[in-house]
Amino acid sequence: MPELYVLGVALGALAVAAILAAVTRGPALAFVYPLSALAATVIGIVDLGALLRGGELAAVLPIGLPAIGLHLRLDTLSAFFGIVINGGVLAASVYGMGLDRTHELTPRVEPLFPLFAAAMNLVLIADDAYAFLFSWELMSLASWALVAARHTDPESRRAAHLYLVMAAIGTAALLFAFGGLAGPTGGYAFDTIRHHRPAPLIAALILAAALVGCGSKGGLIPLHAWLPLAHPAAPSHVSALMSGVMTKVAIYGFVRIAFDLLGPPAWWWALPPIILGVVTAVLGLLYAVLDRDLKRVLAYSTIENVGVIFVALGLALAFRANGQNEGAAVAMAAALLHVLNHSWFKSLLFLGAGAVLHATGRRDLDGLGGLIHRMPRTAAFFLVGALAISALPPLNGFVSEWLLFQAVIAAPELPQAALHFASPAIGAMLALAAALAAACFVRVYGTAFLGRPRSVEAANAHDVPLAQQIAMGGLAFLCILGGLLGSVLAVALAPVLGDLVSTGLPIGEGPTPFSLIAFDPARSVYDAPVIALFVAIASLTTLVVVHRISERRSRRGPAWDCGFPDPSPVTQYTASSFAQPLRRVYGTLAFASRETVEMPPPGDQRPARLSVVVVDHLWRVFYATPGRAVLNLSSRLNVLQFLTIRRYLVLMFAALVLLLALAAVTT
Amino acid sequence: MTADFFVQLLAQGAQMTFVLLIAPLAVGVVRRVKALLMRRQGAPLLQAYLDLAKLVRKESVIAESASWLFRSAPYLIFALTWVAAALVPSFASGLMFNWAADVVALVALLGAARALLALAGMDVGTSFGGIGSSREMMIATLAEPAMMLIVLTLAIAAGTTRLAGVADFFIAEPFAVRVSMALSLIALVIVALAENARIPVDNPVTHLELTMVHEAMVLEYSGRHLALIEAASHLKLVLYLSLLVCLFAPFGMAPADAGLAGWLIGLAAWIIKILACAALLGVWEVSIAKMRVFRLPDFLGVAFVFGFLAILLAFLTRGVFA
Amino acid sequence: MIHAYQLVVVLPYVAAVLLMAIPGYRVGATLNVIVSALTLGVGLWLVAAERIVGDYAIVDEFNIVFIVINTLVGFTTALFSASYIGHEIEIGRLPSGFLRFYHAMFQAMMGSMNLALVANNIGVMWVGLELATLITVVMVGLYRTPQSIEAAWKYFILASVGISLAFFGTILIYLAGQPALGEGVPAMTWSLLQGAAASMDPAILDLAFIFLLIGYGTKVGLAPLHAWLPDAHAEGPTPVSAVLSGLLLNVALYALLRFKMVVAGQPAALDPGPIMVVMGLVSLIFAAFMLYQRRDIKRLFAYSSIEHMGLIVFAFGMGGPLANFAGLLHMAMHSLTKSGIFFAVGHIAQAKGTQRIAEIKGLSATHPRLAVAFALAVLAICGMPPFGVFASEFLILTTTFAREPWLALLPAFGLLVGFGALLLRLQDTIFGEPTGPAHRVDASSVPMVLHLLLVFTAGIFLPPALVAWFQRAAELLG
Amino acid sequence: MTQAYEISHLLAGAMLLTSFALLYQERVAAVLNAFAAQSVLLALAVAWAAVSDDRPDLFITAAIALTLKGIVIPVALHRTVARLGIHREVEKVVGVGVALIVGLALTGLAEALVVKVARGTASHAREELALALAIVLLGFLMMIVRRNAVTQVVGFMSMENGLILAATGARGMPLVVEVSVAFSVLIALFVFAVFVFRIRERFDTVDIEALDRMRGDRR
Repeated sequence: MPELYVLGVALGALAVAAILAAVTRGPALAFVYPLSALAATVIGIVDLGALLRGGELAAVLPIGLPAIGLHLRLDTLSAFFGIVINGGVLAASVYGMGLDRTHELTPRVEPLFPLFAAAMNLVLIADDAYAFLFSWELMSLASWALVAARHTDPESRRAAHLYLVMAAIGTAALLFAFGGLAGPTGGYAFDTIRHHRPAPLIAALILAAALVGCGSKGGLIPLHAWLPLAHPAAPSHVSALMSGVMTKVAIYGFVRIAFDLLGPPAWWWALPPIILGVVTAVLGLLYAVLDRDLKRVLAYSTIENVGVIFVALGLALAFRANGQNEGAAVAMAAALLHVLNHSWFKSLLFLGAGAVLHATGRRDLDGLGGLIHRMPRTAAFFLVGALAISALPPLNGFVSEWLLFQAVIAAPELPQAALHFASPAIGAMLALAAALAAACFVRVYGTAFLGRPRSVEAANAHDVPLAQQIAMGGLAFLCILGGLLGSVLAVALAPVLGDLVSTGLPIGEGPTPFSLIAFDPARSVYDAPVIALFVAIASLTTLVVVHRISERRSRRGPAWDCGFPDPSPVTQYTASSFAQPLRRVYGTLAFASRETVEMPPPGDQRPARLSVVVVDHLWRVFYATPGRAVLNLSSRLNVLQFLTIRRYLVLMFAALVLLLALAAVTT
Repeated sequence: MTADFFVQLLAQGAQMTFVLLIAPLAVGVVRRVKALLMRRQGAPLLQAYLDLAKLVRKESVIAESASWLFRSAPYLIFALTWVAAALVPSFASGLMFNWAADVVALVALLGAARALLALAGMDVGTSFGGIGSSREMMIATLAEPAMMLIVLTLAIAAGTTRLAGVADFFIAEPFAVRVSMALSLIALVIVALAENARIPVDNPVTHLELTMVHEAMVLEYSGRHLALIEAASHLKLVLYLSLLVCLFAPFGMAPADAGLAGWLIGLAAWIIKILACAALLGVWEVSIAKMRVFRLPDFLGVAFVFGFLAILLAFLTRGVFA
Repeated sequence: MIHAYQLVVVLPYVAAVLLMAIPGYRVGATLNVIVSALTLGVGLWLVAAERIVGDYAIVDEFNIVFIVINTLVGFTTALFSASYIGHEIEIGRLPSGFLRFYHAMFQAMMGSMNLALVANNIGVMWVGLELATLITVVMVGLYRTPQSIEAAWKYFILASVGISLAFFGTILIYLAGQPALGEGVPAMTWSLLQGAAASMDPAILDLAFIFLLIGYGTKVGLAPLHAWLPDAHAEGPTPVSAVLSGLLLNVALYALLRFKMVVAGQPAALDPGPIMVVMGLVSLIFAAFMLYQRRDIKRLFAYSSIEHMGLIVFAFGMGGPLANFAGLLHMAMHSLTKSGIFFAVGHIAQAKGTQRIAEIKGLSATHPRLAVAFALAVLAICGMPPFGVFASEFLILTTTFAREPWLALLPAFGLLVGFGALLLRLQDTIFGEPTGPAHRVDASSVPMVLHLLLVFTAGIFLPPALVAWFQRAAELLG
Repeated sequence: MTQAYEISHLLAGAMLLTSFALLYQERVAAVLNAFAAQSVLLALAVAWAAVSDDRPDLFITAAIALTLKGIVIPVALHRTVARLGIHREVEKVVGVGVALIVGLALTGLAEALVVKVARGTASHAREELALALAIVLLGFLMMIVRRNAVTQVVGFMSMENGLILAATGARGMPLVVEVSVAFSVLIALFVFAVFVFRIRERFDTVDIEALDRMRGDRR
């Protein structure tokens, strides 16, 4: 129990910080970040303890919903996610310590930061529907205010509005889900829910609702459109929290409902998350590849990763429904590890983007370039993040990707034909997503950090304060460590997997203690340390040997460029030009993108023009059209505001006569 | 035990050296065959070695706008490719570290090398580097799904993703799931062509700017860095060739518990197979023309379709539809 | 020995007479506040006092809920108007002669509403409710501007028709009760009617309920009978808007619910549940759409009142202990929140000198505290935590889904549509570059903060006593 | 008893006829006369009820009906109409024919509704209830098929006549007197408003030109 008190104290500290910050102004606001960092560390430690001990702590407070009270519970699942959350919060807070105290602190951000952190933690330990949705909505609310922090910019206002409306839709869906789970008698406590089995149809509806509710927060296509608007609109360290961490809370919600509360799954429950996930993964990256705004690219890639995680969860459901617990363990481990890894490298990347924004004041890729010279440390950290998110060994992104592929490869062993046919499609789509991710981040890094500066701001950028470098460095270190020690993480995951799918990954059966094993060692092994060692040895020996052989040092000279070097940086490949081949190949399919070249006749001085049209069907169908429909309907109905009194009397009369007629016909 | 351990270590080391040594030769064979078929004298068979030696000794000129990434990339690329090549069972399956990376990891290692190369291509900030990188990544997005399907087929057939395991499986029953293996063979060949920047996807000898992919990326490299890049590409070729032979023509390969004799036989068989494939590649390259970049989706689409068919057939033959 | 329920009615009337006599608005305002405070005290005492079931008066768990809310909001509104109306007179929007008139009217209205609430006789209740309505009519027209006069006139006519229909319904109830209970007073007494419901003629009950639904529904503001409501809110003085939304609608709803109890007692009669569900949904969704086109901030929140009344009627229509509890809770929360919002709107109107949404921008830059309070209040009415409305909407939607999964989509849809509109307007007003004047606000912000605190507490913690009390009330509703 | 009942029934029926007459009339003056007639009939009906159920207090109601609605208001409205110069035509929303048909339909509805009321319960009120209901509905109809303020007021008042009729019909119902007084006040307010705001054309043109332009949220 003492842990819970510690937890409570830490959360209380965050709340107090929020309140104090609400009444302070100016540089004094900076106190928020050390405090949040401390609180996050404490909570993280408590969570870690709970995770490793595998036990669970529970408490009931006499507040909240009448006759039910406020149930709090810290089990392995919430502990694991707690570690994810507080890791992100810690990084963001450390980054925040580096903010410029005279300019960058505003009462619109700092009071909400700890509140946001506290709300996210509260969601994880909530153990009844009311507490869950309460803190869930609080989380949305806090982040909404943070998105609207730059309130004079109409774009961020629009983003904030769309965001909160989508969040409300999600919450409504979750309300339904919990309503169905709790049943008409209103047993909202999770313990009660676990014992109450809804009818199959209801269960299906609940799953759908949960998918909508958590999907809308996680950015599952087609509920995604708010995400690339809202996440970038917030201050960068908050964007890091929203993208790296808040989306994980959404995942937590789905796992909690689908694997814990809803009871034993039917095999076809797997299909919706898998299908949506795959679509999300691929489309998310296609959006990302075509976008030119650094932070928005990152946001889109968040969508992609959420999609990947949902695929893994879907597979886990399928395996579990068929009693193949090893498979479920692999898929679940893939999902959870990806949650952890993504929280690391996405936070890292967003902090990096923040650093770039801070240094250059621009987010448009085509205005950056050559930053690797001006801000070397940030560039190095960002590189790690970029390679990690592209799922390249030996970094952490690949560990979860590998496990996921193992799960997909095992999918044909499932008895259902639908899943057979699905499996190659899933595999191919995920591979496509992985390749696109690599392309996307080569593009981002290549245009933002490599090459020559494309703008004055980029040309005289400067590296960020130490605190911010520490935040990024720490995350980069974690990305590398997580890549090498995937097996250790698998050990740490064992309790969660045990609780969710009743078995973990095989541990310590591999050739070395660090080999990550799917199913059994004879089947699939990935041993990052050994490979890393090999690569290190190989590269070092090569280095030595080559330098021994080649006596002459290298010399600096102008770029060769096929003999026609052009000094102007405009001749470089831009982000848009990098994306052109991919747009030509995939864009025509996904976005009906058309490009038209208007070439002036010979002798004409006008420059040739290339214009590209890209249509976002999803936006048109799922957002623009309904939005217009609502406005149209409202303006039609609005006539009723301007009728004459006599007409209002007619309405009354009609209502009366209608009801009377009703009474007359009914016996 | 310890003795055995050292033998094993030795064998692994041997494989690393062999792949390194044979790579330029294979390339030489390809060029030689092409030359002969074109009725040209052609460079001597060992020219590739000489080129590398020359390049290493030359000083390397580095563009002003290049960063540390540009300089360090070649070493990493080389190392990654080399390690990947060393992990593919060549003359013997079940070598000491075969297990360290399965097919998925192997593909990912090559992916890492490719990403680094693409980044290096963008580092100097020239138009050609950009062209090369963007096209390279685009081709990768087309190739990797097909590759994944091939992997899936193998896994369904052999029940494992460890290359050694797959190899053992095919050594044991060389004619398992024939049809789907044939299909995935075609798919893998196509993928290999794409990955190694061979005709019709890319032309290794051209320097005609607008058709370049691989060459455009490495345009700025010179001296030892260029040497490493070249060597890496040679290694990659060998890697794919030995992947092909290990999966589709495993005969002669020494099983896990083979002794020295078995290894020698395996080695001989492997070298012969590699060189034969190289010769075939040469023949193939003279017999068809380079494609326009935006025809590639169709070309690699073929690989995708064959890969998919392979899986469906594998389902049938394995009778997974219970 | 005089009983609390008598005081709760008599006190305001006496005060009204006094206020008529007292000149000078400071004294009047103070007295007004004092009396309202006393009434509140009496109301609270009533909670403790023993329950009464007399010939003409009834005090049970059910109407105490309403009485307490009534007296409470009455008190805070009195507090608010003390400073607000003073300001109106200083800026010369009102001739100060009107003020004594205003305060007297205010008290008379409170008295009439309390009369309607404690009445155990359907006739008396009718009289009380109609008195309250007519008084508010006059108060809406207080500013004597063309708009306010038109609004009052519209209100007057629609209300009068409603009055007549409601009275016809009352007669019908009497006719239904007469055979069982005998002639005279008994057949108009709640407590007895409820008991005798089973033996009443279903056909007459149907007829009665329809007339009462239309008659009192007009005052509840159910679409399509709502027409008077938005204009009355928009054109009247802000405190009156607060009282209208916060109280009068509730009292009308209270009457409707009483009759629902009676009709529900006769299984052969038309089931009021579905009818109320339908009317509630119509109002909810209609109002939600209407929110988008509003240009006047008070009219905006008037429509939001229609929306929430719709939701409450929907909940009571669903019936069952949980839904009834949720409905009562939502009603209480809505009264507090909505009147709080109107207080805030009053402040905003004074700060920017206008009620037009288009001319209110960037409050968070010019009046941070007011902006925060306003934002919190609006988010509260939108059902956001940590406020009580979230709790009630949580209960309503979850239980509805648990019982009728597909039906639950409609209220959710309506609420979401409405939320979109309110959020849009909220962002327009508090965010962006401030424009127009930014006066100092001198109306007291105590009532607003008080209401916010109460709603906030309800969202976090409902005292068990209160809950038990609400649950008993919910049981009475069946 | 029975013939007492017959008489009251007769009077109520006559009132219904006057309601139809109201719908039928085209000129304001005629409408007012028809209304006066209805009010007188109401007075008689109430008086008769007072006699037959011997409830002397109902005489007050009767007196109010007779004086206020039978004499004072019609006369006053005659004056207004004359002064506002709108005594001739009344602009109708629907033709007389349609109005009458709708009226018939409403009467039918009223009958259909009351028929379902079991005999024995509220026995003698049954028919009177049907008539009262019809009168109320017709009054309401009157309010919405005419555009002229005066006729609309008349419509409201005839609705209210129906109410009083029903109330007196409900035997032993308390408060009838009080309520009838209350209604008289209400009506007084109506008429008062018609004078004060100089409502010339119809309810929604309180005579301040601004209003029709403004109406609600148009600002």
